[in-house]
Amino acid sequence: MNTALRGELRPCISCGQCVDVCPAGIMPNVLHKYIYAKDIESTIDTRVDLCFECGLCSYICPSQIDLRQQFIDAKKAIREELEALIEEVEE
Amino acid sequence: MASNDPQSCTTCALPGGPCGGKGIATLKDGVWAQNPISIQILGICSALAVTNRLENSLVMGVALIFVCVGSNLFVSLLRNVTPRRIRMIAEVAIIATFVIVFDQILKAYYWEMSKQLGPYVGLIITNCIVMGRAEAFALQNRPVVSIVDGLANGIGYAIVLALIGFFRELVGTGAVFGHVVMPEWYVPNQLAILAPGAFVALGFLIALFNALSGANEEDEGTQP
Amino acid sequence: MRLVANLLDRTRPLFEEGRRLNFFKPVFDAGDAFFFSPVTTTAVAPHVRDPLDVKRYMTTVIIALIPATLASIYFFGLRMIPVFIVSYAAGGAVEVLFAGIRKEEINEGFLVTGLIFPLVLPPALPLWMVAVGCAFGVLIGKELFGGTGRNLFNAALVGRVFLGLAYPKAMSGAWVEPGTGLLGRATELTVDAVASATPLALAKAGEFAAIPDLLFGSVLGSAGETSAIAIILGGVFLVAIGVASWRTTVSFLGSFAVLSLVLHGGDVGVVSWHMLAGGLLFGAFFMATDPVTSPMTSAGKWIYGIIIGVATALIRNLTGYVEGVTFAILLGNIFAPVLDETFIAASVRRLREQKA
Amino acid sequence: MNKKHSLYAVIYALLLGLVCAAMLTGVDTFTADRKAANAKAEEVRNVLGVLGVPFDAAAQSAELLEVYEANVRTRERGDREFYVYDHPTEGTLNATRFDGPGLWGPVEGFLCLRDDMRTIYAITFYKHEETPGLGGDISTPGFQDQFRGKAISTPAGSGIAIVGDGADGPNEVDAISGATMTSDKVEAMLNETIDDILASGEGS
Repeated sequence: MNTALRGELRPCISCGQCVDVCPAGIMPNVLHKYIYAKDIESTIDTRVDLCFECGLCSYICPSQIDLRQQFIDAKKAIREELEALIEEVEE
Repeated sequence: MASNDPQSCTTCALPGGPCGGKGIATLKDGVWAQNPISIQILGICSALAVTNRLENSLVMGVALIFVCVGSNLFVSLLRNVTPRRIRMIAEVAIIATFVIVFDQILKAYYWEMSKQLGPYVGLIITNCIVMGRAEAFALQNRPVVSIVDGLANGIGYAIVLALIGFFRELVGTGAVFGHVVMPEWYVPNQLAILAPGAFVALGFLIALFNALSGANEEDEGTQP
Repeated sequence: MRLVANLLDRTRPLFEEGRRLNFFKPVFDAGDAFFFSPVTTTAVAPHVRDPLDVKRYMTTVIIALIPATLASIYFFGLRMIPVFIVSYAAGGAVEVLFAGIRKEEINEGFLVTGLIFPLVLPPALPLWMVAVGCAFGVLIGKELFGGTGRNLFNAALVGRVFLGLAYPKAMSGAWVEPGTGLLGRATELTVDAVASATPLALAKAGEFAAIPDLLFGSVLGSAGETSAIAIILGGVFLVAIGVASWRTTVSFLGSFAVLSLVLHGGDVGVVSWHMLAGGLLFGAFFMATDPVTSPMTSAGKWIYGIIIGVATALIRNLTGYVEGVTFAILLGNIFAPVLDETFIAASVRRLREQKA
Repeated sequence: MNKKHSLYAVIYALLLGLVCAAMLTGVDTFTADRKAANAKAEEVRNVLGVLGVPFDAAAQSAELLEVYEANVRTRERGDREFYVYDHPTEGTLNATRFDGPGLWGPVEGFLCLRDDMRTIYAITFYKHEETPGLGGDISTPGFQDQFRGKAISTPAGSGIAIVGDGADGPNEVDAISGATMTSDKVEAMLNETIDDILASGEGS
């Protein structure tokens, strides 16, 4: 019984409420679509790094998408990729 | 291209192998694997415009077969003497001649149909399929196999047109070849005989062809 | 309720992976979720959620549609009820089919589509046409694009355009004379279809229906679009609660009014009449504001509304069609992704200049 | 000659052009008679149809022309050309062409009057672009047959009225339900033609 809490499986309906509440001034709905499409380049361009994980977007989202967790994961993935890149350059 | 090695043909029993051993493959490509409409999505302007009745679709198919075979044959015959710089103009001249010949014959012997098809017979001149086959195939291949290629593409086109025409006439008027076949309670769906209905029919047909030939499998899982 | 809970618990295993009824698991889950709220809480921050989730979203839209729905039954008879049922059944069947294919759960979106669709149709349309139209709209307009959240066009309007092009005779001859008096036609089970002209068609010939009739809704028209009061009542509720975007509604109605004023040479009377006639208000409050098919950026919503308003005014005044709202909104739908793309690109540029 | 040479290209183009032109000329001469007959027959078929001249629907162009020549004559009346046919039972019939803008495109048809030039014998719309199933129904017998026997001029005034709510007058016909706009346009173009006919009749 998890209809209301199955995260990204429930589609974003583009209501734009997350944009209205985001204190960092980024666009969580746009980021969500880039992350879902695994478009890391655009995710960086849309400044996922500005997110300070307040969780307001996850709270407001009518589709119950856990945006906060997605951004945490995305930032971690980007960091790891960067570190790998730096190591490669140093070698 | 294997145009210059006259190997003997293994598939068709003709002596000397006039089609260079690739007659069957060419035929298969044109009709199915590289079908001009459902796979290459070429020439769909006429496929949308004239397919409101099965009869129209068939005549249009015959027109394209005639033009495609004729232009492929002549382009292929002249391929070694045509200067490269003006080859496109030469192709258009040949294609236009065949189109106008067909149009004139239609006007003289099948007036009603000529009226129904309106400008679309003349517009075969600009049909990408005919030009495409002349440019991509007839220019590099010998006459006999070029005829096969023209025939194959024409048939591929005609089959798709006939399918769309059959579907649209049946749904749109409840008839086939003008004879009502649907039961009396059937209310004709007039969207099918309008241009938007052609789009829907063509869309479903392309989806069906893709499903049957297993194309686009690599696209799985890339939707945003 | 205990009975329902028992039934659900007893049948649950039948729908598990590998069992015979697995294909229909979405149906089971939908029923389950309809009766009982989820009990799970989040394991991670923020732990709490805004109670306004998608299900509530859709419920809110349905509540906002109640006045227009009741008005349609009052004016056009009890036959509206089977129409609603057929619409739900047809749209739901397509939805269940695709949920089964995709192994996803049924989305609540079709609860709205199924109700809104009959409200934009002529009231006396044959039931099978309602079913075909709804199924076509949900299939072509929504599911083929990837289902709720990914559809480019408003499914109900796709269905309506389909019916309008496919069965023009039926669509223009299925009006019903509105009922009057205390109970209207709400006591009548059957209705007579008439092929008279709607107020907008008559207006082209210079005959204008009385404004009080338009406000109240006792004119010919699509089932849910006639009563301006009922629509405004529900629409304002929807906008106030934040489900429908006021930006879209205001820019749509505003641009329509301005352009109509220009086209009618500043005749305020005619323009205010046009504001109340036809599907304009219903479209502005319930159709254009669909979050999925409208832009998500605020600036995009303004321009989107203006495109629809301008297109509606142009179609109504300068073409052979008497009503333009449906086509205008579908046209706006086409522009929505382009508008989003433009404004998101601008925001991204602004963000990039911002320091980390 | 060198294939890369410009002169070669010019000569090649000339030759190809000549061959193509010769082919086309040949086909054109070969089909010219039939095409002309077809175009004429198209016209004639419409005239014969509205005048009620009996003819075989599957007839070839040449036969249609024969029927036409044998039965129909033309005459000028004012600026207007009439096709006249002496019907064995209905008396002399006079048909004239009319046209005007429809809802989506031009509409063309024939109006056929009886001997008195005041009563409609038949009407046809042979060309239109109206919505199929709605305005397009002007080309169906159901709509056209209504006009039979209607008066284009009554003591109350001249003209035909296409009305939405039950035709009963001697000059009224039912509109196509759901196609008010097309009905209005058709009414306008008919009345323009009728006024023209009535005006041209006064002088003769």
